[in-house]
Amino acid sequence: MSLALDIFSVLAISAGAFFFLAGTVGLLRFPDALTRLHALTKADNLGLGLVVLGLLPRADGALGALKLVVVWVLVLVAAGTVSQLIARVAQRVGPSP
Amino acid sequence: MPDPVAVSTPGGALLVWALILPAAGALLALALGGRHAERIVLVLMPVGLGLAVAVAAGVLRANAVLVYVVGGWAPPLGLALRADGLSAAMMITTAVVVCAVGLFARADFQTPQGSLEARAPLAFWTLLLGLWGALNAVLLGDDLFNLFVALELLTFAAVPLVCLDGRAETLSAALRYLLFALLGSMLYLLGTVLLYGAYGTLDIVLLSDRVRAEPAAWTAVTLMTVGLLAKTALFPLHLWLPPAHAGAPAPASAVLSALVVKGSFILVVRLWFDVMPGVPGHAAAQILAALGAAAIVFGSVLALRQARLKMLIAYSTVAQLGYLFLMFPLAAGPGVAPLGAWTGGLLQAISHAFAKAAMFMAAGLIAQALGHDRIAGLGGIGRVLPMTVFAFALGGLSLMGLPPSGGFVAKWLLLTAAIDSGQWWWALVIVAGGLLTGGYLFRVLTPALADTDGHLPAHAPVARYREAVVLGLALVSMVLGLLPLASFGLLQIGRLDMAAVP
Amino acid sequence: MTLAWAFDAILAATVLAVAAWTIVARETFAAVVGFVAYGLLLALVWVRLAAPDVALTEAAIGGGVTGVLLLGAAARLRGTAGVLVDERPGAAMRLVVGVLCGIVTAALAATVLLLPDPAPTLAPEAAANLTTTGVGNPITGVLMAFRALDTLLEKVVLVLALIGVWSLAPDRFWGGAPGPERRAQPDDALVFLARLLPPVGIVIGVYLLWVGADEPGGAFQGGALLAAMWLLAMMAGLATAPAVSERRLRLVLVAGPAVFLAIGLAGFALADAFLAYPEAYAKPLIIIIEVVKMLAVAATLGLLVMGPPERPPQR
Amino acid sequence: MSEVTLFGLGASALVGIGLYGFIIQPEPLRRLLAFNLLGSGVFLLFGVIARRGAAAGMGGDPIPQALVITGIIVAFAGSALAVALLLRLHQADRGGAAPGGDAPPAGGGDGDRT
Repeated sequence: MSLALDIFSVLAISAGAFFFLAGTVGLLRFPDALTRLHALTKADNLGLGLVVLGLLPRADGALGALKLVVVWVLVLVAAGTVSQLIARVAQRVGPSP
Repeated sequence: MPDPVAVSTPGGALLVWALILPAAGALLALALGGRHAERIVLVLMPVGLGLAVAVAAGVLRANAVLVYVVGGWAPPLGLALRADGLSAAMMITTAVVVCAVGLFARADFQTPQGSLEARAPLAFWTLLLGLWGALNAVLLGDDLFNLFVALELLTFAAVPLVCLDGRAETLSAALRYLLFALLGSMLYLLGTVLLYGAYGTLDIVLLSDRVRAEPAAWTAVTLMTVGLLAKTALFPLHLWLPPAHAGAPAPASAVLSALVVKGSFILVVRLWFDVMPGVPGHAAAQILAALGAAAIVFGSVLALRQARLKMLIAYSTVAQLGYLFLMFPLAAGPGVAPLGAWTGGLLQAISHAFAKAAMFMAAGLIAQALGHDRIAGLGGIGRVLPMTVFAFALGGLSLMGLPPSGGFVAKWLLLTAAIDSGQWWWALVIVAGGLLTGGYLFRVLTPALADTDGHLPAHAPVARYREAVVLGLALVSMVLGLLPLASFGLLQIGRLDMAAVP
Repeated sequence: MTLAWAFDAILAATVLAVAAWTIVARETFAAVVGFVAYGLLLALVWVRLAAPDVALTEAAIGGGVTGVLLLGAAARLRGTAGVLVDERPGAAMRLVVGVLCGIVTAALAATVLLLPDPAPTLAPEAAANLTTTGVGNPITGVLMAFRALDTLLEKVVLVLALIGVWSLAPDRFWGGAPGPERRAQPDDALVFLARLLPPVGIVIGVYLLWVGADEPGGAFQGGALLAAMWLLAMMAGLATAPAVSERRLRLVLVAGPAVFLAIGLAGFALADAFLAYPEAYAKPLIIIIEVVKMLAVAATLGLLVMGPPERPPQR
Repeated sequence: MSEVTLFGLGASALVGIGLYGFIIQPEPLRRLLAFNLLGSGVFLLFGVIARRGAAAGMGGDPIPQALVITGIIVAFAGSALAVALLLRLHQADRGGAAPGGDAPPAGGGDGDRT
């Protein structure tokens, strides 16, 4: 049973890492601010979600798992708000490189 | 051998009150605000002076240090407060100068009738109390990190005083002063962490037994000394002092020049003589004294070329600070001459505090009377404000080191110590410094006392009691010279590097 | 062991890289953004050094509140002519300074390597005396009992720094409130965040304070969190900045050090030494001090970030 | 070498970088940034020495760790005062808010009544 959990954790975390990588590549390659923002927020949030998913079985008890999920939700909320704020500023300032 | 466990001596509680009262006063002044701040300072001044005298009496009577273990936890775990002869003498100096500045500044920083509370008065009185508490904490602290917090308290009380009038020049002077002070205290902290890493304690008394001449100690003393020199504005690191001290309001620049720079100087003395006697070695002491000599020459020459009175006095501070550092090569090691050099150096610090405070406040009165402080326009002020100019001259005598002033005794002790120990070049520096000081003081006094055949410069009235306060301070600096030499034995009590002297 | 060592090596290299980048970056605003990232990485280093309390403080104050302070300054100064800017030093000067800093680094590194092997430590003494303070967390024990004078002086430092910041205001604004007039029209996304986050932040802050007695946490970390939440609410226009001359605000600011001082002076009578706690009541007294301290620290940190008063007092 | 020494060397490098940045940078805000780097380097040294002193069942010597917490807050107070001074200097320099405006005549503090 624990072997299956370990494999699951490894898979989830590596998938998360892949999405982080995708987000970073998006940040570097995309032309202007808005698309970069899009790539960054989406990919990183998903990446973090997968990493958290992978860590859940290894967390010490239900409380640890709950803390991990709360961390993920807070990051989601913060990332969403901040990206909207930056997007609004980017629109006002105009498509800077 | 087991570490000596510090235990509170009978008079110890006095140290706590000397530390806590000004700080509590500052908090109360902020909470009550308005006119109360000024009244709190008036109430605390005599109490603080009484405490300082009581501590000095306790040290003299016991002929040993007063110690207070805070919270009952003995060092190395807990903190102790320690008052030796040096800190007792400097506490009295601090109390007298702060009381004089407090009386002097009542006319400048009064809450105007109409408003409930004004910015400058509340800030001045609260910061003055904070500054007094910080100075007592620097003098009484016995733990290197506690001294770091006290130094920061001193910096945060002193910097806003520089730019109280909100002009662009004073704001940039205050910012430069703050950046220098922050860099200085961080270098000091860097040295502290190395000492803790190598010896496992930060208590001065315990460290003086454990520190040996090894790389960790040398690196630590170098970093801490450079940091403290930045805060004391010794020659290469003095750039921030003149604009800051000249731009500040008169009572603030008096406290800054007389006391605030002395706080970090006292820590250099503690570091070199108490924490690690003999570790920095003779060569390092020569370098420090060479910087002092350069400060004397460089500061005096620049003072000669200043157009404004307050800038001249500020550069004079840079020069006079140089004398303090001549003490390091002369006062190290056993023998009678070093004892004289130790007393001379500290007496120079004390008499300079009184003289410089009197001169800055005199300059403030002159600037208020004439509306400007250009030296060229000082013609005939001697007739308008006779007491003030006389006080300025007395302060100048003390800085020049002419008998019977306190400055003379200090420079005489340094001079004899230099000759007895064969380091004659420091004697030359002292004499040359005296001449240069004379130069820039007579540059001020000759126009001031010139006979302008009758017509006096247009001037605003100046309160008589303020002139009396300035004259009183200058006289105290003179009276120091008349005290019998034996009475300076207080300064020798509790020195950790002198096993012989208890 | 090598995996942990590799992780630490990468972490240290990243921290140094970000630090170097904030120095050499051309544009100030970018450098400050880099500094905020540096602050969070540093919190990770503190976790690796087995110092969770310090990691919390570094993240909350070193990375967070200092980051907000510097970001605010960088934003305001963006595009304005530099003031008090010394001339950019030439290559020779930079080389000399570089060599000087290299020597300092080498001396420090040598000293770190030559530190005595049975490292002198006060941990056993602290552990032995911890029981009498009634507090489980050794760092809270050191801050509140063994070196209580340091903590008391440090809170007076905070109050004096605030007086210094307030004293920079022009005279006609004295008595008014810090921070600019009511925001034009804060973004609804920010308002949403400012409605959602503070309750969570306050709960976590109070938890940090309460758990600080026995587990990593404490009043400073909780206070910093509360200050962050207060700043967020004010940025979103949900809360208004208090006037400088408001009596209640002054009492909250002074309450932190004042209560600490009062209990310390009571130590004279009850426990034969200043800042000593009577044996049985040590923990409750420390908790009282910490609660009042947290409120004072939250108010002081928030006001330090908002700066001197910028609005005339409302009569 | 153990990872603690690794962080010790990293902290020494941070101090060097911070000092270099403080002396070289012409702009005061960048100097303040370098000062914070220098400060974090010094505190990291405290942390390394605390970690080396781990004993009696504690992850590290609590004394230096407590000193770091006090140091971070004092460094923050310094940065806050410096930032307030810098912003006020910009205002005064631009002649925005009249410097000191109708300040009570603070004695003969400033020289020429220009």
